[in-house]
Amino acid sequence: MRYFPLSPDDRREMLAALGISDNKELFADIPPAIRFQGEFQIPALSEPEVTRRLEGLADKNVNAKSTPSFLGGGIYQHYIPAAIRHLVMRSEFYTAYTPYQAEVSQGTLQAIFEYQTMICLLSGMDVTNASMYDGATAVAEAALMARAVTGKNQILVARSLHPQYRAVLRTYLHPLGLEVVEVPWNEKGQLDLAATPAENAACLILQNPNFLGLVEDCAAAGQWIHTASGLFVYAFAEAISLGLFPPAASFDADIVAGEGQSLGMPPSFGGPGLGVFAAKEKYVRRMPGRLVGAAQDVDGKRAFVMVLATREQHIRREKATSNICSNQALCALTALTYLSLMGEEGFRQVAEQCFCKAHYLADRLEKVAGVKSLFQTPFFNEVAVVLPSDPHRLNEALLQKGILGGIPLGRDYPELGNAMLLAATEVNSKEEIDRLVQAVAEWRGGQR
Amino acid sequence: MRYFPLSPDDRREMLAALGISDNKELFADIPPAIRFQGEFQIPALSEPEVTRRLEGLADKNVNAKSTPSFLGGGIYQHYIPAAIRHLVMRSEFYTAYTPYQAEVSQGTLQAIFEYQTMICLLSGMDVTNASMYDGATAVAEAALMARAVTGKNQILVARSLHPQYRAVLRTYLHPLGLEVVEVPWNEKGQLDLAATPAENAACLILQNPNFLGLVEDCAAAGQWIHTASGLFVYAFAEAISLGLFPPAASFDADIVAGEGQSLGMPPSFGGPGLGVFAAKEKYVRRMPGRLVGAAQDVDGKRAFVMVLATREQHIRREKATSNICSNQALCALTALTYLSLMGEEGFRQVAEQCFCKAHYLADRLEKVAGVKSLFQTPFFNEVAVVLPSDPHRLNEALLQKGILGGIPLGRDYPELGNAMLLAATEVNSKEEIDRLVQAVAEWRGGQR
Amino acid sequence: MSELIFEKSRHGCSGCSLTPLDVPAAPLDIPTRDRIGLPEISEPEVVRHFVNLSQKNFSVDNGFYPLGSCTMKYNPKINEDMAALPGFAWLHPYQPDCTIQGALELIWELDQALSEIAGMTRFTLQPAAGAHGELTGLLLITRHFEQKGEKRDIVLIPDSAHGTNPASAALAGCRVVVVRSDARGGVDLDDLSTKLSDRVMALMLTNPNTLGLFDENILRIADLVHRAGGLLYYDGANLEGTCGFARPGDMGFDVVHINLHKTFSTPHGGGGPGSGPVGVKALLVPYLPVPLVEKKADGTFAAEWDRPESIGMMRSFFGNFLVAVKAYTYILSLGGLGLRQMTADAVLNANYLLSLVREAYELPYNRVCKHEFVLSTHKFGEWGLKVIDVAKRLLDKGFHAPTVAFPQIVEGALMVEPTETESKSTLEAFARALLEIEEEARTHPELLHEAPHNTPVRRIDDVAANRNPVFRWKRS
Amino acid sequence: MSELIFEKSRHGCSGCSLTPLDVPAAPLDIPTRDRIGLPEISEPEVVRHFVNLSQKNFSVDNGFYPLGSCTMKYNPKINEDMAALPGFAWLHPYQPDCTIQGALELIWELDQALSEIAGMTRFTLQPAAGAHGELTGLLLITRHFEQKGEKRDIVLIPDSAHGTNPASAALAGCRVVVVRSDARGGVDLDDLSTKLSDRVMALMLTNPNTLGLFDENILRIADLVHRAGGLLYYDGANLEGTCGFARPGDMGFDVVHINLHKTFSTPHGGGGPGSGPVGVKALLVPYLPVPLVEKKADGTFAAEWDRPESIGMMRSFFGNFLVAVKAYTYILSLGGLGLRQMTADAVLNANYLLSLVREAYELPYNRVCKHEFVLSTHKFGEWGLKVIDVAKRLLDKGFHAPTVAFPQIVEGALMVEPTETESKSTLEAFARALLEIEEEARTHPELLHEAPHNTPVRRIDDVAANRNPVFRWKRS
Ligand SMILES: Cc1ncc(COP(=O)(O)O)c(C=O)c1O
Ligand SMILES: Cc1ncc(COP(=O)(O)O)c(C=O)c1O
Repeated sequence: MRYFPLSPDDRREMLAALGISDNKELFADIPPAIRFQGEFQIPALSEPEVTRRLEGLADKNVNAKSTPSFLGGGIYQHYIPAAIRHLVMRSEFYTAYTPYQAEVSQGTLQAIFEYQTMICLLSGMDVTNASMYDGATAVAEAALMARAVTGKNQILVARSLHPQYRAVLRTYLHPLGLEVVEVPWNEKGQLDLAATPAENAACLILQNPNFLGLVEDCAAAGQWIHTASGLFVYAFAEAISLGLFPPAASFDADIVAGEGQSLGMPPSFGGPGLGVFAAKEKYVRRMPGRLVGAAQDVDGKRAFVMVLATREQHIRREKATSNICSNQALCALTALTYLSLMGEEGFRQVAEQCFCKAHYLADRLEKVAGVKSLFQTPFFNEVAVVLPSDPHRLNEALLQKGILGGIPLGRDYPELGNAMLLAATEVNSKEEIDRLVQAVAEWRGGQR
Repeated sequence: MRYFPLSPDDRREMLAALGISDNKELFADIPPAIRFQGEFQIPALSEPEVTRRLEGLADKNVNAKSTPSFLGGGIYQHYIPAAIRHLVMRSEFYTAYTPYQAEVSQGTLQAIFEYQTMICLLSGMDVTNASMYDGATAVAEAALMARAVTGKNQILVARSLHPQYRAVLRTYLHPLGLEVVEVPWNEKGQLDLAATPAENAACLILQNPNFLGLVEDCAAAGQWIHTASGLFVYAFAEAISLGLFPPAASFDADIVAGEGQSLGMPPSFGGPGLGVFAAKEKYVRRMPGRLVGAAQDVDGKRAFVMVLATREQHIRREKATSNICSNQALCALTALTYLSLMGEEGFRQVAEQCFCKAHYLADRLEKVAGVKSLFQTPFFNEVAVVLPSDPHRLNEALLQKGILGGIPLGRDYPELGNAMLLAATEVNSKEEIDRLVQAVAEWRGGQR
Repeated sequence: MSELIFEKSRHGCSGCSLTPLDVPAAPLDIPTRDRIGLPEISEPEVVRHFVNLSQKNFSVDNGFYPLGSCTMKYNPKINEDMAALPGFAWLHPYQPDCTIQGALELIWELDQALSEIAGMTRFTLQPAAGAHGELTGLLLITRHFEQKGEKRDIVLIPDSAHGTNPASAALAGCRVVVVRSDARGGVDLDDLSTKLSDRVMALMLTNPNTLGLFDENILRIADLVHRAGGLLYYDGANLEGTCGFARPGDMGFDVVHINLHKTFSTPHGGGGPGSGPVGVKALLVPYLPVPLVEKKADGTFAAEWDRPESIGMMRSFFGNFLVAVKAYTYILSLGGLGLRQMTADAVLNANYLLSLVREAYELPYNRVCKHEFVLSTHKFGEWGLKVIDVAKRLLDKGFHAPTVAFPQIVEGALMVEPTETESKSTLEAFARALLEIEEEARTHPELLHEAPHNTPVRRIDDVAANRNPVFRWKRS
Repeated sequence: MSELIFEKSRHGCSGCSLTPLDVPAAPLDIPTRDRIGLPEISEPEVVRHFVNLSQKNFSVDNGFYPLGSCTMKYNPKINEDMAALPGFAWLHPYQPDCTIQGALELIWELDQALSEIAGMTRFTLQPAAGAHGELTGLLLITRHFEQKGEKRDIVLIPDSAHGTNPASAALAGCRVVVVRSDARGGVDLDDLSTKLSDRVMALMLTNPNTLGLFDENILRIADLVHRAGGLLYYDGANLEGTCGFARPGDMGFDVVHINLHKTFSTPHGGGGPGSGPVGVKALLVPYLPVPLVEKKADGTFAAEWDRPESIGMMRSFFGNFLVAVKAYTYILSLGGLGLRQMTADAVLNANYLLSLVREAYELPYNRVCKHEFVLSTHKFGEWGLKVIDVAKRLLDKGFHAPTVAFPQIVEGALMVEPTETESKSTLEAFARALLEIEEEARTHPELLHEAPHNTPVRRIDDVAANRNPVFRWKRS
């Protein structure tokens, strides 16, 4: 096997040095009853064969690179500058692990420190951790942190928070006996503050833009939950919005948690992405995840090192702020290189282009008879529309024309019936959008 | 422009520091009559646009990766281990230049030294240079070197040398007044020694296997030219053959020149490939191209450095052994990584597999009525067959079935009429070969 | 050289290339922000920044990285290429099933392969890492007892366990009770028996354990736990030690997690992403997270969401799918026999390396090890040195350090895991370095104490960095 | 650390993965060889070997590389990605034209773009590098005069010219006659006039020349040469200095070569591959090498082989095609305006850097420079130092050295080309280093003499290496 550097001679010599004749002796401590006698039914493939097999699987998929797509819902397609992969795929980055030995890990450590700073800049928060698994778990950890900070056991969560984030939240909170209370949206599709009492809430989790693409009144929400001494958790599922929206800190958010996949990562069938987590400094000792801090070496040279490890599982064990160990560091590096390349202007422009494309899409779609926007509320780069019939049928019709349509909302929100969520980003050309709209119109025509 | 690190402020400050107000002043030395007043009609594309444009061009081609191909003739498809690109695309390798500053170029220098050694091992020769442009120019330079060594002005070249190598040879030798004499092949398709006198020849250039895929009697050829005091130039266009054939040195070759594309490089539409050049040490001072030698630094540490630069153009100018400056160093590195990964056994096995695949192909093709091998002479991984009618028509028929056929030989060898040259390598599966043969049979059937 | 990216910013520069907007500019009818403060840098400078940063890292592709418990093996390059195929990387998780058949098939196939390898019934690939798998597994067990109507909330964890085990248990709402290790480094059966009760939900075990030792009593242990009505959880971080030789399923484990970024060669990425698939015996299958990929009678694949007994979702979508692509590529590359050879070589390497250094260091448990072993540097205390000094000195000698100070039951633990992708001569060179260091410790302890000497930076002042932590750069 | 790959070989290891043969093994009816002696090494060790080797290189992606005459600019990453597309990399040059339309179109389009940029009529992309382009160009001229029946065999070359110019002339069967430079660094018109005759076939010129100076007399020069019946050859190594501001075609040049690996950003690859397209005015078009790509009336493209007046082939197939793909990508990325800005910035950078160091060094020709400039280190002789000592000391300070000892007409020449992809602060840092070195030369000359001090190896003994050269490793 080409990955194994021991030659047959080596193996012989090493066994001899150990004074044994057969490597079975190295496994003599395994009770005979459980020694595996079989053979895995997995034939070994050569590198060319494995390539063909995997390319074959890949080719069975319709991919959103060669097919125009309007899918969003927490995973977005954005242009990824070519330089990124060249940097992230540097052996020294991707084949290293957690920077336990700081002196030979300054590359990773400085990168995380820079990443932390970038997210602080985007969010306006004081402290960012080195990453969480994804947006959903980041939000769940935010809820746990809010509980730890406030000592309260109820979590208020906007019904317009990503359905999967809410699902994960329920999974995480259930065994701890925390109560999850959904706050509905009002007639504008925005959080309905009047609907729910806030007194017992450890926090309010509000996604902006919300799952329906709509911009929330975060200032009001923040004030409301703070009045009730709960924390305000600002969640996001489309990180590009951070380039345009006022920073979460301006709404006095206590914790920011969301998905960073848009920052240089392809959709990747949903993973790996990047769990972004930031908070006010006063809560830092309750924060989950790794933190890197500025430091100096014995010669006074600038350096970086992991700090506040006493919060973490390997030291605190069952009293740790979280159980997270391996995180999504390489994705954080990806986001860092993305933001470095885009820069101040570029990042803002991407956000504006997304805004414009989605608005063009919405305008055009609205003109198709029988299609209308679900709400007339300001939105970012996604729009929910109501269709005259089952959106799955529309998606099938679009696929026939080589288009990946939108997300049917009925499964997660039965009350929305035939609604569909469509996203547009800077990569969707006008021509693509026109083609989509045309196809919708034709489908609609065929329906009557 | 994203590649330019000068900001508008920088430009202003720098001009100010130079005491000028407009960068036009930096071009004041250009006579007004020739100042370019126009504007190039080349619109700038964004990175996504340029990607789309280039992908569009690439998609207009039928590529030999997704289409079974039996094209050879000096450019071959072999499996390229995945690790190679990861190594060759290390920034430190591909964004450096010629290792003029040896102390900060040990990576490149050691790699070239290792490459030189690899080629010496394959060829049995004493000295290998750091690369030439391609097989054709390597052969042309070999002829010039033979002239310089022997002082004779006639170059004997096998007619079965790659037609393009012969063409380049003619281009190179013509202005120097050297005479190129073609030596025909005999009824077995091998060099016909009886046909031509050797007395005035500076060298004999013989390709093995020859362009028709046939194995030559190199020992006889070497002896023959040596008897006439000419040099024996062993040429090759399929480097994989070096894994199976006796080394050129065993035929007492004086110079080895050929194409190394097969050693880890894709077909690349013919370039870049790798001009391989090796010779006996006694001729080293007449050799073209760069040479790296072992050295020590002032602390006695092992090091590598360019040696015998006094042969080269930057020192010797019009008396240099060649005008070559930039070479194909990264291709030499590619070949080095390929040979390192394949290793002794693997390289031999690839050669044997090529041999077997081509023989299977030839056997099967021979069974198609109306198709027969041009010669019954031992061959390596290519076989020339005679078809009942125009091979171009066969290629069209094959293309219809998603197969890239072979090379029609008539253009380069009118005497071969409807012959076609087909190659098979380890990447051509039995199923592909069977498919080809089936298609040939069907085409032949349709002909009658 | 250690300038931060922000310090290289120059107003008006950019490394960004955007296609001009081809639709009408829409009026911004929403509140918008002021300047962010992102750096403004050209592409060449961004590239240089990160290329030079990367060179300050030590990585597996640079040299020996015997970080115990982390299985820092070689990351095959073909894995990366396969995961980058647009047909995987550019799939959207909300695409209709008919457009993602290849992805679903891959998930199904990997589930099958892992099930065979671990001796379990089904796997979910949703957990994003080992710790996440632990939480998943514990929640499955919790749900199991909920369904059975049993009130069990104690998780037994050996004192040698990794920190994520108790942390996960806490996160799952359980109480942690620690089980002592016995004199041979295994679970103390008496202590275990004492602590078993009808409140015990599970025992979490790593086997081979974090000492690199196979618990020979595993069948007794399983029996004891099962008799007490509890289930057995297998922390698969150390699957490397027995893969192909003994399967957790056969040992009696009911739930396992596997770290694809360890045994199955996916890169560690400077901390992640990893992947921590969880496999279960049949009794727990109904509780696996949604979506679960099913193969239908017609040979097509479907993402099954309608699983009423499921614990729900552990994270969004299908987990770290691209990591799964890499692991699947690896499993196909090795095949069944290769996986067994992998373990055989990993264990041989560990025992061979151990044999070269055991005289100079202290070996707390004198037994054959599996894929890793733990030494004690207790005696370095005599010379005023700690295990960290040994670690730092190793950096000077061109090696990454082993895991230090873990497991906590060994004083000054040095946990060494060579993996199967290291050569005999590398092991010998590392052994020489360890012996040299022991010698240096006796004769020139300051060499260790002041180490490292020739790394990109020298010993870092942790204490100061923690006293007044600075988490981000600010314009000064 | 500097072990050779051969020294890592271990019998029985391999990094190779071959699919088992799926056809009958054919009997080997040919003579075959014995063992080759290739190393036997696993993939992980091969990867480590080359990753570590790479780190011993200084490259553009690491830092400032002001190697004069070589235009070591940033190599955009998108270029590499485009050249790796299977639709380019996996094209076979013998494919029928109908299957390579995209490739032919690209060649055609690049020909068009280069023609516009250089002010020429047509380009061939066949030459593999600059020197190869020179030979091509000279053979075109030779053929031209052959056709005209004129016997001309002298090539005039300035004393400041690059070594490839005379070497190419010799290779083309011509006699080289050297033309002196005048006091301003340009061609000495008197000397030129004297040397012109009816035997003169061409003058080869770099403009801006290797001193980085634009020859203001270019129109006079062209006129003189043309009147004498000769042609003008443009060595495009320095196109960077005027691109978008003045075109060689407009200056009167009849043939030009362009180095795609300089002005057009394709990487230097540790020495190559490059690409040296040759462009000509209409009178030379008939002689261009075959195949030449033509656009047909129906919009399709064809590789034209039937060109009876052609000089033939300069190398196989279409030249270094993938390099052309990168250059084309670059040209589209910059566009016309970008190309002009490129030159403007390159020239600004050069003049700015010059202004920072000119006091401390000697500037032999006091003029505005173009994209590069040449300093003399003549005065360092006073302190027993040579230009090489300055170069080596620069390595210590984290920079690649400029080109040294060329052009030969300047004593102890230091030829500095910053390119447009360097920032103002990099230029300033480099200038500071040069000033420091001048200071060190005066106060601590041994610092230079013994430099470099902190590179992977220290100063190498060239003399010894050349005395008894060792070209290959041998098993000892
Ligand atoms: C024994 C053990 N268990 C669990 C884990 C946690 O795995 P992960 O880092 O993937 O979350 C580790 C990680 O190092 C480990 O070594
Ligand atoms: C002025 C000049 N002319 C010609 C050449 C030769 O170009 P190449 O190395 O591409 O053959 C060079 C290369 O450095 C050069 O600087």
